[in-house]
Amino acid sequence: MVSSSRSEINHTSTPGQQLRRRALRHWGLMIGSALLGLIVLIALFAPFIAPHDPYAQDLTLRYLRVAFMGGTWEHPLGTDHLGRDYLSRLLYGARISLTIGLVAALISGTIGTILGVTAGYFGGRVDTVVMFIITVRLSMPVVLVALAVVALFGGSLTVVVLVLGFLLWDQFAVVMRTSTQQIRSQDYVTSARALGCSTTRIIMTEIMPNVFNNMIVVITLEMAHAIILEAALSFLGLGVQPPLPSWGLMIAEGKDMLFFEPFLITIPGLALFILIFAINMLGDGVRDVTAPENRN
Amino acid sequence: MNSLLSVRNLRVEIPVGAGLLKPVRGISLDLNKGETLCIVGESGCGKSLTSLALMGLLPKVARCSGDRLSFGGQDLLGLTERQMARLRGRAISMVFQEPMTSLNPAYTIGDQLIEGMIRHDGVSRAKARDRAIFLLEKVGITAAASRLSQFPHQLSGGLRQRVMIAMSLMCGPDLIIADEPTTALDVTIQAKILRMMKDLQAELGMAMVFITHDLGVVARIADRIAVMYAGIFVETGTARQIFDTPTHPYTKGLLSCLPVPGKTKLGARLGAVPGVVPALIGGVQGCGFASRCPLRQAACDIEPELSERGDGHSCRCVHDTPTLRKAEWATA
Amino acid sequence: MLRFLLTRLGLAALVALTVSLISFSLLFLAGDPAVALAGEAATEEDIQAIRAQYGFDRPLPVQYVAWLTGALTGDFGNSYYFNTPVIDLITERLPTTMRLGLAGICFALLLAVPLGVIAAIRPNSLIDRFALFISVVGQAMPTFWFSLILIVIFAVALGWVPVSGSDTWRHFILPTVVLGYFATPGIMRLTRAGMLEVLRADYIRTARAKGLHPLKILFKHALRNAAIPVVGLAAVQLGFMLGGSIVVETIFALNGAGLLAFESINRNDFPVVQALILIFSLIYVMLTLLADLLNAWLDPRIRVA
Amino acid sequence: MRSSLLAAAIFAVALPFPVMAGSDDNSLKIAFTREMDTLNPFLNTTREGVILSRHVWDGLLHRDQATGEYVGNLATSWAWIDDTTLEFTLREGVTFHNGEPFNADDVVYTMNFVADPENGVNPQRNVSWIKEAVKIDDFTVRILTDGPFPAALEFLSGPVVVLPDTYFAEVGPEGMATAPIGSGPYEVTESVPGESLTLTRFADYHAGSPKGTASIDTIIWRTIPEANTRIAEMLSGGLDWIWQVPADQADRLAATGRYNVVNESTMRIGYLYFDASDRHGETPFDDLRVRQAVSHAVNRQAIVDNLLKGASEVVHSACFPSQFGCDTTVTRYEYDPEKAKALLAEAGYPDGFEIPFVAYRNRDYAEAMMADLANVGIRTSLDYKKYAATRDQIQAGEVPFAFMTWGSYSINDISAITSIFFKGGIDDYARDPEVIGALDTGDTVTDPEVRRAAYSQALNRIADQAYWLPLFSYNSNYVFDLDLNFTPTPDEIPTFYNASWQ
Repeated sequence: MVSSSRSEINHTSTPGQQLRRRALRHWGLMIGSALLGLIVLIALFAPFIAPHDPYAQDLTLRYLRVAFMGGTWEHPLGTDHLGRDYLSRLLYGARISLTIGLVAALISGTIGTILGVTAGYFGGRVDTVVMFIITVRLSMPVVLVALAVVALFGGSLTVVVLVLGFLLWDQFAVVMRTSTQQIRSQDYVTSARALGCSTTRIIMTEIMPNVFNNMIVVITLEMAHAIILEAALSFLGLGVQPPLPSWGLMIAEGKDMLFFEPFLITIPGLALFILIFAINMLGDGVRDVTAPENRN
Repeated sequence: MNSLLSVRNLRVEIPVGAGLLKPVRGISLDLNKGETLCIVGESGCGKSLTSLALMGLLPKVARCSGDRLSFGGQDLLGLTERQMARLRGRAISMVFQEPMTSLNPAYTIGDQLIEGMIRHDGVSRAKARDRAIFLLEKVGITAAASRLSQFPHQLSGGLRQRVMIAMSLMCGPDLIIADEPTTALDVTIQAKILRMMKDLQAELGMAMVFITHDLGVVARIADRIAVMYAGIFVETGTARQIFDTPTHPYTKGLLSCLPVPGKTKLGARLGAVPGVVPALIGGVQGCGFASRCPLRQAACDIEPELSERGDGHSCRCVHDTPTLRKAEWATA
Repeated sequence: MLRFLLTRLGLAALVALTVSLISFSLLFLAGDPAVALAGEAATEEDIQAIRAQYGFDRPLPVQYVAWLTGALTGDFGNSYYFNTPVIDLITERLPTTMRLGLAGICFALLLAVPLGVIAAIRPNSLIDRFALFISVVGQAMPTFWFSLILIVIFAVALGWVPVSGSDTWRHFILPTVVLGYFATPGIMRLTRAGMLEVLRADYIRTARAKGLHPLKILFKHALRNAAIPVVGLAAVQLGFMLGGSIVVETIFALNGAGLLAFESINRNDFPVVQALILIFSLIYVMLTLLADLLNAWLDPRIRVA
Repeated sequence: MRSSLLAAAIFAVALPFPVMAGSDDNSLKIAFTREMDTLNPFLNTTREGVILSRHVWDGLLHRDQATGEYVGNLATSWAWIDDTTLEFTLREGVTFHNGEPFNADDVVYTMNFVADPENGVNPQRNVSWIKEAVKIDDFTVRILTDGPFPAALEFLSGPVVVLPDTYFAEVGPEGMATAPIGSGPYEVTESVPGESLTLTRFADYHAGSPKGTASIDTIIWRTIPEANTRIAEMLSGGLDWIWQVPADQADRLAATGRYNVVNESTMRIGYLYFDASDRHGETPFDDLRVRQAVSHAVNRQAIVDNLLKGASEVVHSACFPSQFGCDTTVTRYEYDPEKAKALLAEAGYPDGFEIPFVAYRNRDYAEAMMADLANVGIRTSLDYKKYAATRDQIQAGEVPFAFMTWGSYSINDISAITSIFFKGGIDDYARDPEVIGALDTGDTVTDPEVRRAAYSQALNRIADQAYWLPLFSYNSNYVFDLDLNFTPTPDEIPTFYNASWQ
């Protein structure tokens, strides 16, 4: 666009400063990171903030309502079907849900990035093979395969995280492959090659730093994806196992009383919604800020 | 005056984050039927936006204003988008710089050639097709009928530009605005296309506004020339006047960049205008060319008016004509 | 063109083969299902007999080849639970899922494309923000929760549509909305981005310079080009929907292939699970092939290449 | 989100939905969770199949739910000729849904078909006691048993129904599954696999049936896997009858006053079992004191009072109290966490231990028990799977500790539960010779007193050794339209032929 190219002329600031300025002006990014930061803090300090032991049950105190809806301030968000403090479970649940998202995204990120960068950098036959692997992966029905695996190997946190990690790498591979292809053909990479730098060195020092932005974007996407999928698996009874309070599992447990105590599903549902919302905002923000030419 | 196109003090302003960008700062021109006006300038001087402003095709963010913008006696500034659309392609048409991307890849060239005529003239497809074939042959495309079913990607750049030119002629416009139509082409093809355009113009009696940065092209085609710099015309005149007696230091600078057959000695250095076009945010203080001008002086802090330098030849400079004519560019 | 088609079909076969090998090995790892088949009163001898009868005692490659040979002729064996041919079960239930998937993708396209287009024409307008809101909600809301909320509001409280079942088209409204809604954000974002890019394209300026009607420019010149990536995404989304309609089918009691898959997993009915994974992956590959063909029609440049 | 809160608001006030009272066309819309594997009564293994079989087919006998006595259905009288021979006089004038008249040939054909293990009747134990059937005349048959089998009458009044011989010979088991024909009060007029069945009242149903004359014309039988969907259908009037509604939901639905909510005990009991016989290798449960510790650690009464509610009770012996031979005077383990800790310490686990814990239903009960166990130091990791997968693992000897349940196929005899789990079969994790011997005796003699004594011995041994921790009996909540006359029975087989609209 005419306008933006001209407007850059006047800026004499460094790219880093420009980035920071754009980031600070991007309300989505700011809201996203603030919310996510808050949730991370909650997760980290759950043992200090939680008013009760999230696993302590009291069968005589079941389904206490939210404090301002007729409950007590002893249990501000009420209690669940086993009389456990809902607020405490929610706070601890942040840990589980974040862990699931983060670890799954890291596993899939590692697999996908290795595949994608390899394919993009070497091209040719390597690329063909990787593309084939990606197609195979994409053609496998994720939910179905995840369910089958969890059903076979039992639904522990480890299994769920591993399954999701091994199923969600496709976006990483696709995006990393494209980004690497683009960067590979750039002059500075060509010159590094001409200078005789080793392949590993080129990939680590020239390619990786430049695909990092895209990676952050995909990580956020896949984190959100993993968390949502875990909730779906939990709903179908094949997610993480109780008494772990993942938000997905809390929704799944709360759904039994959907018609009678809707707060049981609304509270963790809202928490999950905010988490996903924050992650998506962050991802969109990073994309907008780091790649202004792609800004919609 | 009974000119076809008459422009007075045309301005284009674009609000950007840091202020108001003023890429076109008040230009005026008159164009008669069958005449060719070349607007010459470096990239970024506002010439493309000028052409878009004439067509009413400015980006939405841009604001266009002026004292007068009349075409065939009709005031274009007062027209609605709808009325303007009826005019575009029919009375005024445009040829763009990028033949590679200016055609829609998804449709055949036949389809793209005839759609404007069907809309404006309400003719049948068959009739429009006949006209398209006729014009394709006119622009020098062989086997024109079979070309109609081809897609843009199947044609070379030169052919595509010929198609674009044919397309602009479909409704027999009174004015063609050509924005660097040959820049993206090979030099040999450039020459052919230019000759063809000149011939067609003569044959069909159209007026043409030809925008280019290439004085070599200008020499081949122009009746009159306007040299544009930083959003304004710094020198206007007939082709002869500009080439023979360039007056503004910028024009002289541009001309010194041009090898002249028979005048420029083999191996001699060509000139170059040092410096860059100033940023156009918030307007320009004083003469926009001052920072690059060898004749710069204190008076240049005030922007000079375009002043008559004899027989319709105008120049925007504080210096008097003899001083200007005398001055030589030190080759860089 | 023929070559292109043949290559793609070959690729499809290869993909299906790989997927089936992976899923077969996975289920093999789970141990043999003879115990389940033998029933509760079975003795060790019964189990051994069943093992031999079904060939569970053979090594994996032998079992796989045997299974594959059958699968090529449409024989996926018998369901352990229903004791009827797997292929009958699937042909009986796949149409429901297909109908749901097609309805879902149509709904998604009908919602997402116009919204994306309008959002692109008027960036930062109210509609753009609404579209953004829809897409954010769509990405952040678990399917089952959304389904239940829709049931509560439209089926129970307002009584506009039936809660569950598949008797009439009205039964398909809510599941279609749910399934389609989750494909909406992606399609809308892509449409919006594509339109924004296309609207900046030189040929749109050319079309405007020809004085064409704005709607003609939008629909003829812009949308067709912006649609090309959308077609690919829609095909992929449809593939995901077919393989991912499990939750929706469960909640709305639609007896489709997704529910069959889920129940079969719960019942350790491996032949059905195995066959469904294969069929879903085949459908996916076919859909992407279809998308490529459609794109070749939309974009003549691909056609020749 | 906002809509959910809106919904919450709506629900907090009241349930403002029109409850469709009664039925215009005398039809009844009911829903079940599971899809039947087959409609063939001798091949299906689901509770739904048992219910269907009672409606579409008749057995020779019928057990009166009120008195517990056996009465004749397709048979009018019967007698044990000797230890292994039962003779029946058949009812005349009965026809099947397809018009085929009922006679001795149907009984003989059916019994001989199902008795042949080749024909794969599932579960086999329903018929494995039948040796053969012999026709005496057109309306007299004899059934010979494989050794003395005192529970024969129970099976003949339950799962063993009579099929039409001509039709069955023609269409075979598959045909019987797609187009079932019986002589019961309802005929199957439409079947959409996995979705719905339509049962229509059989106009020519024999008048002398102990099942009585059905009142409802049509039963629309749907499969709805999701519990909330079933409730939503009830709320919107799309269903008239549901069951197995969890206690909490049932309480709330009852509180609206818009539904009949009836709680009825079932024969299902829950239990924890321990791998006491090293099937899974060495586990802490090899030590009796550990098993006893667990038995003292779980607060069964609290779970019954707060989670199961209704007609549920804590059970102490490895059977349902009403079952024949179920001696309830065995050793009891009261809730006593201190004692549990002491026993654990004594056994060498002062700090408890970790153990995987398998369960397949009632995750909330399992969670509650896990919390109790955690209190005494036993840290469990829940492995919650579906029934088929769980059962496979257990039968393969891979599960040291699990929370399971058993419904005895609604057979009111201890042989349908204790004998299955403690006679050394693949489900037996105790493998105690004394128990096996006692159960063998109980299962094969006909003298009720001898049986009772043998079973009592087995049950006492099981309790003393704490091979199982019997937990509680289940109950089922039936929720149905206020205008529907329906009476649940403890055998968990709802009989819609006795239901009617007001």
